[in-house]
Amino acid sequence: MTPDIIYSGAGMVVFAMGLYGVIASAHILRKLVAINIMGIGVFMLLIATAHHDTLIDPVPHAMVLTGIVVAVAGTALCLWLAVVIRGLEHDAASHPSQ
Amino acid sequence: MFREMSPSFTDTHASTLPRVARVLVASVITAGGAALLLATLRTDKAPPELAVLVSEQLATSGVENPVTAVLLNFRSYDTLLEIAVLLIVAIAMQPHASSQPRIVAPSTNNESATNLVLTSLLRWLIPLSVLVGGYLLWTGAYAPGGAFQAGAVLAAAGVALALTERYQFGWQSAGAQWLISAGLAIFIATGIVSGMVTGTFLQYPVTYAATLILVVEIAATVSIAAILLQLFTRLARADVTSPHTSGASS
Amino acid sequence: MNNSLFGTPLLPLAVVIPLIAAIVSLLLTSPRARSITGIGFATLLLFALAPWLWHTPGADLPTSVRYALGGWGAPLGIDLHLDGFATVLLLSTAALVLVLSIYSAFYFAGQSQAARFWPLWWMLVAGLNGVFLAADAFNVYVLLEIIGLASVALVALAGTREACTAALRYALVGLLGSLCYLLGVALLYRHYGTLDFAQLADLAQADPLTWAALALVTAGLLLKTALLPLHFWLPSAHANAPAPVSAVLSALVVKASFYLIARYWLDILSPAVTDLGSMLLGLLGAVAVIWGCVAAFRAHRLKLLVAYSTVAQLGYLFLLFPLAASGTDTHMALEAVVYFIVAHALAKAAMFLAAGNILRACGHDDIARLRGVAGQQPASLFIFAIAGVSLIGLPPSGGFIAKWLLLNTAISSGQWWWAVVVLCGGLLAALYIFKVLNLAFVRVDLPSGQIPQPVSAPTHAGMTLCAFALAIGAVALGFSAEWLVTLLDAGSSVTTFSQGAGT
Amino acid sequence: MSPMLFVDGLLASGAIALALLSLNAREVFTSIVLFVCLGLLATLIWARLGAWDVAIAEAAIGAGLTGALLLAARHRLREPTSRDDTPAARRPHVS
Repeated sequence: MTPDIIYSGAGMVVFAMGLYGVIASAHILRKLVAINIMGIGVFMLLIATAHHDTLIDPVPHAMVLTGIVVAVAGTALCLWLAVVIRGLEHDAASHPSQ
Repeated sequence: MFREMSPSFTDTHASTLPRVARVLVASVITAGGAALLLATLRTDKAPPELAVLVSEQLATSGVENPVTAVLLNFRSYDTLLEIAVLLIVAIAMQPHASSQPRIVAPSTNNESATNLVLTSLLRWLIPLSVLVGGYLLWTGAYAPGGAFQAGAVLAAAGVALALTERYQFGWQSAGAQWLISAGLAIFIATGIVSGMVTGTFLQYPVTYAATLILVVEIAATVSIAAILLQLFTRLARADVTSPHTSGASS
Repeated sequence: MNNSLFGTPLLPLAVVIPLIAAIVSLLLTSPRARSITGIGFATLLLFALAPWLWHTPGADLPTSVRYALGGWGAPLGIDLHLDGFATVLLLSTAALVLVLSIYSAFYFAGQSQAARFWPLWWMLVAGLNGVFLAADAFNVYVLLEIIGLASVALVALAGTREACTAALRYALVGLLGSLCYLLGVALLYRHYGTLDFAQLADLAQADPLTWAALALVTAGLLLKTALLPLHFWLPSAHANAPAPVSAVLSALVVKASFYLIARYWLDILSPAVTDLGSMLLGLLGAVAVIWGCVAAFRAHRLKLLVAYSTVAQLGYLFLLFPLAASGTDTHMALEAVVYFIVAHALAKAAMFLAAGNILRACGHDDIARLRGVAGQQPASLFIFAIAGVSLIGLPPSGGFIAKWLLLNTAISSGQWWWAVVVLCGGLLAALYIFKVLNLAFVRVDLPSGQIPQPVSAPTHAGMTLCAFALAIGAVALGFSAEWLVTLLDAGSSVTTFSQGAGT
Repeated sequence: MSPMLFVDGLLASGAIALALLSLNAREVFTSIVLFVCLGLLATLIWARLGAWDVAIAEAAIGAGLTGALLLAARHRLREPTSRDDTPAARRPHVS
């Protein structure tokens, strides 16, 4: 057992749980939390991959940094759309003639 | 199975999937995950050849932090595109109206409630986060830190500012457009100009690499901070287009 | 490195020009200036790429070209890679983007969405070109996010509740697909220690971890390509987007992820590909062809019909894998599929534009209420019919040649059952196309007062002209088969990555 | 078993437990808060594995900003009042 194996395994378990969460849960925020949990799982695998006994590989670190930023961008866009849809639904409810 | 995948907004724990489907999904994912786990743990990791290559070339990259070297020199194309991803979301979330006051900087809104504790805390917090952001940006060349971390810290300062409800941000103003696109624009310009000198897009001459990377990082930090702040204020409705403040600003 | 090759120094322009165009159109404040620069940049892109792409894969030059961004070279840096397959797709993208930009200039004239349309549009083009040139597994992840998020934002531009809901679902599916892809890439990096396609192609072997990585990469990309069981998000997203966006989504965006699947299965991880896997993909494709046609026939809205037709047409592309797996006919199968991609791109874009024109002129696109619409919209129906000819695969159109090539490959590789699928798909496509035409050309004998004509917005002649140009292009492709195949042949061998690895 | 390995096991199982709790939380709010906790735990793990750059970014963006965005969106999804954020162009404009 090395840190690499522990964290790689944990990362894949977290990814799988997140995947189930995305499919099974209905609420948009739950789906997005689950997607972000999947992301943490992938990042954990990458960071564990980067951890060698003698040295640390910076390339996966750069990949994870990019991944974190991309994930927050995607999350923000989804949340924004959800808020817009909610506003449109509200409008439709308050102005049924339209 | 997940034919619909239509998200709902109601605050329920219940899943829309029938129980049978959930069990099916769970068992498929468990089986797949187990196979994946087994395959991964039984295969050895590749030797870190790339890491060795990075440390060999680090001296010619212009920075001493290997992660910064990868992000802003060896694989700078990825980082350039990543800033484009942020910009896309910023554009998508922009208010569409064009008849808005042209303000970039936070504008005071005296009508709103003021929270004394928060306000006095901010007097310390804002300069501190600007300091930390600047430090992270500068230290990124030698130690952990860099444009993304610095941008995030600066954005956090803006978020704190927005939370007081004393300030609003006009994201549709021309100045804001320059602010959010500066990072990508300067990154591309640096790539083209250095490419004209060296003959390859994004190839920095070794002697100027440190300076060029710093220029790109400063521009990226500003844009990243502005974009992240915009994402938050648009979602939290702390910008000038929001209904409860538009009365005060017009 | 082949950097000294003719034309190669300009390779990054395919991505850089659209990115600059995005920034410029974001900073411009006048709507007119925005559309004029939009068309200008599209022209620039075509003229920057066309002349040298035309020649690069010539007989006297190597089959593929690499460009080391930043001067580092793979695996430390990121490379761009150009071969015949990529050339064909880049050229068709540039041509289509020019026509669609002109169309969009008319479509969004005087609308406030234009301020966000143009920057997002150019970001999308940058992502597409980037994917066609990509030679790095992680770089592809970032590009897929650019394409995905820009597409979502463009769909949401329509502003209706349906469009935003479709966009949200599209976004969730896109993020899910990207994460699956990223996990696959992480496994590949863990196993082989490189992200470069050429090196991966050299190192790849058939072992459990590579299979796992291939499965994850494929699953992620299939979600984005909308192959049958994973297609659930496509019809609503493509049908509710603004017309030029629908056109680009169906014509190019789904093809970008298909292109990557083809790359991974035929080049990069080909040692790990099993016959069973190829058969499975082909089978799903065949089911998609039939099911998509049935769903299109049953659709109530015109744009939804066109969107379901995309699900069906994407199915044909996946016949590539079983046909190529037979070994000897790999190249022939690829030729047929690339031809199919271009023919479908032109025809489907034309069809979406025609449907968009009808939607705009009539204020709705309810098929049942389009009775006799040909009387009011003869041009749009004519365009719809021409594009339909290519989709069905009637001679003399690009679609005909594409299906002819597919049939030939299926027969010569001894897998005649795929030929049956192709023929059935054509027949079924004829059903839904003629259903629309039949209804539209019906003479309406009602008094004119009873025909509902809520004309919501006039369609500019330029919009009709753009759609017409694309439809003509789809037919003309049937006469220029030689040219396209030469272009593809010259640069493409399906194993270009492994060949290029030594350089 | 070395003490470091014990810490690793604790951190990894903590991450799995937090992910499980977050996905199964009764309230959406709890789910988001637990997700932020998971992000902070991930920060510790990145630091433990020597990824200091990533740790800083995870704390600031992955946990902090994402959490703030999710909470802000939750607030707005509960009380939709805004007409102003609809991207529809035809909507008569008020300011």
